[in-house]
Amino acid sequence: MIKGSLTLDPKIIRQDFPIFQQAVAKPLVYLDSAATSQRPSKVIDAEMEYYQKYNSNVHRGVYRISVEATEAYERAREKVARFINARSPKEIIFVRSTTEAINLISQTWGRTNIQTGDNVLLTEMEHHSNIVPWMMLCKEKGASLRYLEVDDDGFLSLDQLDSSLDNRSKLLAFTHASNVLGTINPAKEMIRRAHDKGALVVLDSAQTTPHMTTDVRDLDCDFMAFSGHKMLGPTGIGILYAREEILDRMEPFLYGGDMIKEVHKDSARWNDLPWKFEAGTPNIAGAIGLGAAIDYINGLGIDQIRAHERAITSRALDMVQSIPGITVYGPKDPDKRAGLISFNIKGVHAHDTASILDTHNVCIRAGHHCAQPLMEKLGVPATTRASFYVYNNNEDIDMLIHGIEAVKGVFKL
Amino acid sequence: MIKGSLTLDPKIIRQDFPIFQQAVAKPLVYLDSAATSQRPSKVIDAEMEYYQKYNSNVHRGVYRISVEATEAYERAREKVARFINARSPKEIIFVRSTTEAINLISQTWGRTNIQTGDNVLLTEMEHHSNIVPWMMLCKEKGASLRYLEVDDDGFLSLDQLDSSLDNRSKLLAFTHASNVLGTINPAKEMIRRAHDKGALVVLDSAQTTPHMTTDVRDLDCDFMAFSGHKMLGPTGIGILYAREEILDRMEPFLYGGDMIKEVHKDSARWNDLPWKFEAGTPNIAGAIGLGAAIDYINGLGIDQIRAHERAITSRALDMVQSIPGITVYGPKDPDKRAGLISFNIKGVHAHDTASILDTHNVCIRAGHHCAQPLMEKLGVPATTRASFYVYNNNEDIDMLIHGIEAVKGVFKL
Amino acid sequence: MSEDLYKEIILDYYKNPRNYGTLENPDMKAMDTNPLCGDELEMQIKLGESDKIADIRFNGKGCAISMASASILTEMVQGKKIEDARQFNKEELLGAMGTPNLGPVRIKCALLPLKVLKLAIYSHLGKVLEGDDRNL
Amino acid sequence: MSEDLYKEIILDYYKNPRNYGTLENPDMKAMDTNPLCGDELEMQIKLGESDKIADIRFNGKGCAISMASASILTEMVQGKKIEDARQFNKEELLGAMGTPNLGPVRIKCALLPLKVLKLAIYSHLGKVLEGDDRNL
Ligand SMILES: Cc1ncc(COP(=O)(O)O)c(C=O)c1O
Ligand SMILES: Cc1ncc(COP(=O)(O)O)c(C=O)c1O
Repeated sequence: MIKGSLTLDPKIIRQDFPIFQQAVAKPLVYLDSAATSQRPSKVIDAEMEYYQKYNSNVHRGVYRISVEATEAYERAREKVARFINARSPKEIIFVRSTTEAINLISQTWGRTNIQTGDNVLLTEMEHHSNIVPWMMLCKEKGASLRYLEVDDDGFLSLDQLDSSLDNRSKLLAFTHASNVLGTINPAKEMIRRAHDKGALVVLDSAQTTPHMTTDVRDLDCDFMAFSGHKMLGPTGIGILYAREEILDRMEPFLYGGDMIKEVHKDSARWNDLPWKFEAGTPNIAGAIGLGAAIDYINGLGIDQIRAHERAITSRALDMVQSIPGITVYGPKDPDKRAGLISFNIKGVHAHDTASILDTHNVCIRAGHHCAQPLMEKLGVPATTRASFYVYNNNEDIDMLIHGIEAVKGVFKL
Repeated sequence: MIKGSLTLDPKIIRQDFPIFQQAVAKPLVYLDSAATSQRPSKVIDAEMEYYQKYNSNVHRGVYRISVEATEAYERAREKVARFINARSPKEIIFVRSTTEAINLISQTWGRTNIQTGDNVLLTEMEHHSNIVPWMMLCKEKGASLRYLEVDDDGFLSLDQLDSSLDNRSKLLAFTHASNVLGTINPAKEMIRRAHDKGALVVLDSAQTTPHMTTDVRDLDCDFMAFSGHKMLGPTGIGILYAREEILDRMEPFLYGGDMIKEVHKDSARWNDLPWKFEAGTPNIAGAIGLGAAIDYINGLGIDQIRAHERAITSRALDMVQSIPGITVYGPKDPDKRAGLISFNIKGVHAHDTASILDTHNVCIRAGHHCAQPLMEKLGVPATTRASFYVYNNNEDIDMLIHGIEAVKGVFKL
Repeated sequence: MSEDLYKEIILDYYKNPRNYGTLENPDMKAMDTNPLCGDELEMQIKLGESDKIADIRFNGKGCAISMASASILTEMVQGKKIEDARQFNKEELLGAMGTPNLGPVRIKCALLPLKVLKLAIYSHLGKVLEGDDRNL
Repeated sequence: MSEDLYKEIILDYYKNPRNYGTLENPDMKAMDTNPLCGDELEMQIKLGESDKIADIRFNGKGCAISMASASILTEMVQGKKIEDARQFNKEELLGAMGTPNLGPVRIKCALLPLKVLKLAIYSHLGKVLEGDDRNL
């Protein structure tokens, strides 16, 4: 591939995203897809179609539009199952977000399976969503929390993984890709090693499922969590994947309508999978929208998306690093990183960088990115982060570079 | 008011709801708003506008569209607070649904405050969402569950309330209106009596907040739960209200991003209210849509909505009851019931009734309505239920009656 | 779904159920609920020579679809070897009822009797539902 | 928000913070974090005669807005009675910074120093934040 040429044509892709079609003085340079992505018309239309044509509750309705809603909702589940190569749609639980999915695991499987003296292994690059639930579980149970270190290049050590796991290690929970460093972790290999030591594995794929092939059977993870809103889908919908035999043995998380088979005054019997874990009216429109997002991604091709982002990231890395006074965090090799770059300008706080970039219509995130332990490790209070998706193009990177120069100008650097 | 004349004009109101504007052979007779309501264009448009114009994550973004999203999200919270007359938006927690709200209470406040030997008082007319969480909590804690009985007319007895509460009664949890019988419970009086005995109160207002004035300060409830999707809002968004001093003392429910102030490797500090209870990316579009639903309801006037539904219900009650072979459940006085009617046709199972009504495009619910203990009390496996909202009109009732006659025809009754 | 879901055959079986009732000392039995409506259905079976279904009864409460389905199913498997009954598939049942297009909700009513029959047989064989039967 | 958020005054205070540092044996102090970015800020105060603020210092890490705000705030309350400092309102501070329209996110950076100051004073008085101060 010629340097600078892109696999997908963002000019065409951007036409699918209404936000880029707004008439505004300056074009929107959206570089914050790791926080939340934009949504294509197909996703918005799928939600609208539900609201306008067959709006009704699912599962219990006998009438036509309710049957349609039920079918659309369950079809979305099947799309998710196929997208991550699950064995069955029963392994797909609709939740609100990655965060809810991980809390569900810790509060059900965790409460039952983690005992005093056990340990849970995390890494220093986890998002708060994959730290605090385990911290609180370990506190409640008298178990201990261990962290795999991140080295200076932003990588985890497999040797340290082996030496950290012992016969009281019940769980390894880690992110497939760091939302700060971009590091793509060797998930399959890490999972294999954890299984060798008898630990189960929670994979936080919030930053990878939207951007590259995720195959739960090949990865062999026991649990996986990701969010619809980071993969072109609506807000308020996320996925917990778990192996069926684990879900079968797990206690429910929330109790109420739809998750039961029978309720009497002093006893209840749970519904079959996956509904046992979906109490109350779910986010029906959200699930249907997520199904449409997956169709859209499949239409482009997830490998094409990864190749596109790799090209953008590679170019951005080169250009950002060549600016004097800039520190870039994480791996230097674009093959080893997801489509995002965290950096700091010497003498300028991340927030100020983001504020000034905003005056150039460049949307970039500043802060701790919900990864404060990693910030402590890096020795900075915050970083600025640019993150990419299918709709980003070379001009976006040019605007970023231009904006960084403007920041240096304001601060007279 | 002249019998049969309506306070609001459904012909005009229906124009606001796209689903009634679809070109279909037979008009949609939607009589299942107690399960989920239809959504007006204003709500759908508010969600679309977010997705199309300022789609981004909330709270942590420095750039313009993220600031807009944050403001819109927090403005929605203020609208909810004003709508139920909360003291402050801090008392409004966005959750997925009534079900999640009640589970949140039971798993945080409940786990801390219910001890062995305590009791929790429910009523026989509760929805599974307001039974099973308490059943499981009581089982976990060695506490007992008590049920206030429903009498033959569908009412609770205040005397029995007094005699059921003792000094180990920590909580009364009940529904403001039954989703099966329609009974509107005297919530303010019940709350006063529970408080007199030292119990806190959870009010399930899923069936009332959409339809009549709800004033948490006047009611003086400690907790309240309701769902956006039953009040013209999107799916996937619901509300937990609780008094600020209670929320202040409560442990968080889910852990992760946004609900923290600080995270270190082995400790964390929680964020201020209300965010302490909102871990992870929330349903941003859903909250904004709910805000628009409240605007729409305020535009019509909640008292007008109640009057309209009362008129429809009164007419429907008269007409349904006059059909031979029909049993109607719940209070006979339309002033004492919400806008819904449950009934059975002698010799016909509720499901069959609903299926045949469906062939006439009449959408009606059949089943246990997630209230199996009440079904046991009524001695029926299921009922059919017609429920009403602002967009229903007299013709809808006529179609219902016509459909019931058709059912009797099919079954040769 | 249309009104002719309620064909004569369904209505006839609903009003005059065959094999409704209970057996004394059945060799197999099982019960399950339709979570949609709370309907309960039980099946009881007595085995005869060479593992054939000698007698079969169902009881419970339900809609016309599930009651007719239970009646029809019991008639169809009566006299069958239990292995053949275990392999009985839903298409056959729906065909016999004359209702191939029930839709995803009402089909659960029609298939509940088949699920309960299979539960009885599998548990008699000391097994749990497998293959397509897991999705009934 | 526009680039001239970063007026000379902000940049000057950011690059040359006044009253940055710590005090020995302060009479009051408090610390808080901005959850948006994790920035921490501490304020320390020494009281002089008739309950006036004799000396005030802040420390921590933060953006230009919060650092400038802290500097400006300490200058403004120096010499004030603690009751007057308790009543000091955000409009005054934002006015002095010349940045009335910060937007809801960046305003938290500007107001963090004021919140920390109030936390110090209220806890010195044995109270918790009340009224508008609870929403800082
Ligand atoms: C009285 C009552 N409580 C709770 C619920 C549960 O609401 P949701 O499914 O939105 O959680 C319902 C709705 O079915 C209801 O009618
Ligand atoms: C690696 C990682 N895990 C978890 C999350 C949390 O996702 P959500 O806010 O959708 O729950 C994020 C998103 O910020 C993330 O980047």
